[in-house]
Amino acid sequence: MYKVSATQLTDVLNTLAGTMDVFLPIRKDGQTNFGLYAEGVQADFDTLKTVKPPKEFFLPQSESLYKGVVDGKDIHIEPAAFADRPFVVFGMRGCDVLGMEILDKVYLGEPVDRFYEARRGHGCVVALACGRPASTCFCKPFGVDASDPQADVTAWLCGQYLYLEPVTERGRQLTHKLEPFLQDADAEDVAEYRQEIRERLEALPYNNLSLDALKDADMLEVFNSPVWDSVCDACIACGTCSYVCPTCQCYDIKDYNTGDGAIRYRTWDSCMYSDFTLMAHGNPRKTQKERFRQRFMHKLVYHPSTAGGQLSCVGCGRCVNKCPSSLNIVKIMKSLGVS
Amino acid sequence: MCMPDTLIPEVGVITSIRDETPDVKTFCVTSATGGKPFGHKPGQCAMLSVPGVGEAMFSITSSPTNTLYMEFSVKRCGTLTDYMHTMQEGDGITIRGPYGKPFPVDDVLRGQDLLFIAGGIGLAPVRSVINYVFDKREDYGSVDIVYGSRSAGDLVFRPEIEDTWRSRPRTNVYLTIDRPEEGWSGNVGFVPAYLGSLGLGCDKTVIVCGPPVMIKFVLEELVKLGFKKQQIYTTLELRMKCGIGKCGRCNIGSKLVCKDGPVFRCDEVDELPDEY
Amino acid sequence: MQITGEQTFTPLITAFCCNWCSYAGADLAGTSRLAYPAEVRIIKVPCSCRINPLFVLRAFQKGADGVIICGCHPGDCHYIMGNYYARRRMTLLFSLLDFMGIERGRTHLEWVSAAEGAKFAATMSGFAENIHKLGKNRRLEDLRCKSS
Amino acid sequence: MQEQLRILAGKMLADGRAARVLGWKRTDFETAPEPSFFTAQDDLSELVYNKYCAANLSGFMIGAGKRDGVTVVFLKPCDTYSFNQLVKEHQIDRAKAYVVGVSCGGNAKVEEMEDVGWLERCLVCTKHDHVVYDELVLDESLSRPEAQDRFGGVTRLEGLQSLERYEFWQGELSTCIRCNACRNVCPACNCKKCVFDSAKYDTAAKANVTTFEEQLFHIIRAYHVAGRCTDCGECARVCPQDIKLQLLNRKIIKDINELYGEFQAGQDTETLGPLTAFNADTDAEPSIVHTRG
Repeated sequence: MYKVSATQLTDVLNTLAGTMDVFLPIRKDGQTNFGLYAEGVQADFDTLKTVKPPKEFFLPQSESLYKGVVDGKDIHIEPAAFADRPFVVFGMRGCDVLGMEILDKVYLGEPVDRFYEARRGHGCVVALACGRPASTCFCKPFGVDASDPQADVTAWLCGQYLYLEPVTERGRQLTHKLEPFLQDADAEDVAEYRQEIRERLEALPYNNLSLDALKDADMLEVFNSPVWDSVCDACIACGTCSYVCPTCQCYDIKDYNTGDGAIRYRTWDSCMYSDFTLMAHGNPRKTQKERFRQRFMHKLVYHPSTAGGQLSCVGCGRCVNKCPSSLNIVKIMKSLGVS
Repeated sequence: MCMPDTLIPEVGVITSIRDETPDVKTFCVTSATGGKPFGHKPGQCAMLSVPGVGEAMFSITSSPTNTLYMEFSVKRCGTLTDYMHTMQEGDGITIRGPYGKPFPVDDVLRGQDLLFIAGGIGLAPVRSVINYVFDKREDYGSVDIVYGSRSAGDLVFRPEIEDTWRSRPRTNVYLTIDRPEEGWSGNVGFVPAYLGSLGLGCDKTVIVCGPPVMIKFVLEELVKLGFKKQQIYTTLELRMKCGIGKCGRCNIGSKLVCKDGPVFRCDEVDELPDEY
Repeated sequence: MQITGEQTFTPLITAFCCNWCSYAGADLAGTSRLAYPAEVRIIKVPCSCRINPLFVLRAFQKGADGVIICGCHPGDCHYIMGNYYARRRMTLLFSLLDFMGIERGRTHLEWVSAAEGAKFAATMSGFAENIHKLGKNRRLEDLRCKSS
Repeated sequence: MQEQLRILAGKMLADGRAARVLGWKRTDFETAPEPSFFTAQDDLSELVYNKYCAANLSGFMIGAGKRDGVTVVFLKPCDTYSFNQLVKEHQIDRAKAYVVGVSCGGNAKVEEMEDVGWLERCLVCTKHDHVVYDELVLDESLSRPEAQDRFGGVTRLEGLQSLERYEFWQGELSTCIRCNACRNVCPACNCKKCVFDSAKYDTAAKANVTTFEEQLFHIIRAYHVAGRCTDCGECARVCPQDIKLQLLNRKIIKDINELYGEFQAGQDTETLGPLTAFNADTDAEPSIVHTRG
């Protein structure tokens, strides 16, 4: 383990930015999102959760797949280039790191998504321990240790120092770049801080949710539960929950006519939208009840049944925080028996 | 250059277009350099697309034993299919695939007596299996084909049915249309009722495809006739974008139609939520 | 790149003209051999009130540097009052665009009758000159539509 | 007041005058009550009313009006304007609604479940009285936060240079994630098929692929509710990125007021809206935009 004096943080970031793109939380107009670091930009490591999850650096909200030109009877296809610039996402939280693992299973599973793979291959993740977890957090039930998040490098901002513990080879290469600033440190140095975090977590209302009720849940039983009839009454069918979710994976593919060919691109999509499954002959999910049910069935039942029981939720609490109608996944889990 | 992503299609060409019915055309597609774009199994699908218009999943209508080209029978019903119906021979079209799980033609279906039931454009995916079976006729038992549509003009592959299928050994073809019309001497009535009147034995393996409501009543009829759900295969369709199990919209419960389907055994479908 | 920019800049101007007055006015300008800038592309609409704000924005998106709307003089609308509605709508739209920092001169509305061929030509020339001065539309552009 | 509302709702359900009650339900967080339909008297213990009940329930009445029976709905003064506007647009079946006007002392802004002050809309509130109700449940003891100039923000922006305004809006809109929360929560945004959802146009993007699309979505949205927007402030409240959407709507309202006379959408159900009316003689020409200060 190493440590860097907090006063040298800017130098550390500038050094990194010299060789790669550095994305970190930046506060603007009262909201914090990950953004590109440049000299003079003030990082905001105090805000716990960014509005947009950092999955966007691996799965951008929109990305071009190819350009297609219809030229008389011929068609020309020009595939978009794969990402080739190294970058680091600095300050991801433990929940978001777990979110990436869940996305990996989808996008790195056969057939591998090459666009995602290229970004994953060029991106390094520095995970930051959560000094002040919030009342909407519930990552512990999903196996996240917010005091010791595992990524390429684990970091703690504690006292006057930034502590860095490289975990993977890529992480070691990253810390190697920072050698001039590094001092040796010991795991003991952050032990007290970690203990503080764990104590704070214990005091949170959702920290000790038991997900047992969802283990081996019977798909049809949950699907046909009367719970769904009323639980979505307040849902306004926006995509906020999906777009702030670090595990929502669904995408849409669309064409945009530029006047000089068409760009085929993909964008994040939400199963809450009415056109998600709309076909020429109708929609198998006719009302918001079915769409709402789909989102939570996917996270709590469908995904676990194909991913060895792993739920497609990481307890980041963004949906709890941001839903315009105060709906969220905890409410749904509780109505399905989670306590 | 490393391997392109699966979402990047190959450019193919439409070599011929055949009118099947007033709103169904069959498109023959090859690679730009000739020959089939890729191999496939009966029941599998491919993504066809025209840049700037859209992309959609279609079942491959031709049999894998056809090594020269692929056929797609397409009903005019949406943005892309409307456009495709205006296309000409020689026009380019992009294609990627093959996608999905095929009918188990080389194991479960081998040696079995087969009963094919289709309604309307639902014959398109089934045709791939039928022609595969006919090309390897000695590997399979008897073949019964029950096919119905709204009117005689809406029956697809009519010349092939009359000229080829009817004359195959150990084969019976039963056609029906919904309402009587002049010049039609065959059966009139819906497929499920016709099916019940044919006196077919229930020791056959069934492949059924058609509009959801037809499938529902056909299944009821089959069960009444003594068939077990394990004997019945069907092929489903939902909206798809990627075709490779990632975009997340074609799921029925935990199964993805593009990846775990489109071919399902009916007892498997029974275990899934009723949302298709 | 910038050296050639201003000198070779040929603006693209979209003119929405109502079928009954302004389009006929454009016709008259043509048959009277009155010159107006070639970069003006006319889109005929049944009435100035047919113009949806989306039309205006889409014109900018697809590459227009200026959008001008022409309709019958107040009181002369073929549909009695279409241009009165258009007048309010476009006032609010232009004001909103201005509020969002889009240059004021890029949007304009002018009443041109079927008999005003000369006014049509003069209006278009004046508008084109203004757009020339403003330069390329950057604030309401869609980079995907700029050919590389 | 909460207790009065529970009693009133209970009576309405008990004597069969109402099939359901639309109110706010208690959740795990006091600061985040959920809009909810109550059909059973037993559930009314979950009905809450406090300064966190910010959700405007008028929009839900469009759907409720299509269900059988009367729906009791609790509306704060500003919500009644939205309700009235929807009645005017024939979106709400007035006969199937029993409007209970409730007093409001302003709603709190909530971040991470914590009360961080007042919602901006409550600081500039001008809609102090209910414009439609069947019954009122008032609490005279509630006091509102000190009022600020409603158009102050708009005026400040108007005073900037064009490029500064452009940069301000680029900064605001570039954070938009196109979640559609502003559109879907808006009582005035009730088109069955929004142009931004229609597959017929390539405006139906699900992400702002370019900066143009950020502008397009918000300009068209603001414009489409022009003359119908009551300034209820729900769009700004629900925006996950805190984009100052109210400024767009208020700019249009301010223009309408200045050019066509004072107008408050939802004030009544008869007056023609400013964009469905005109004055042949006095309306300004659009060039006024170019010539005024």
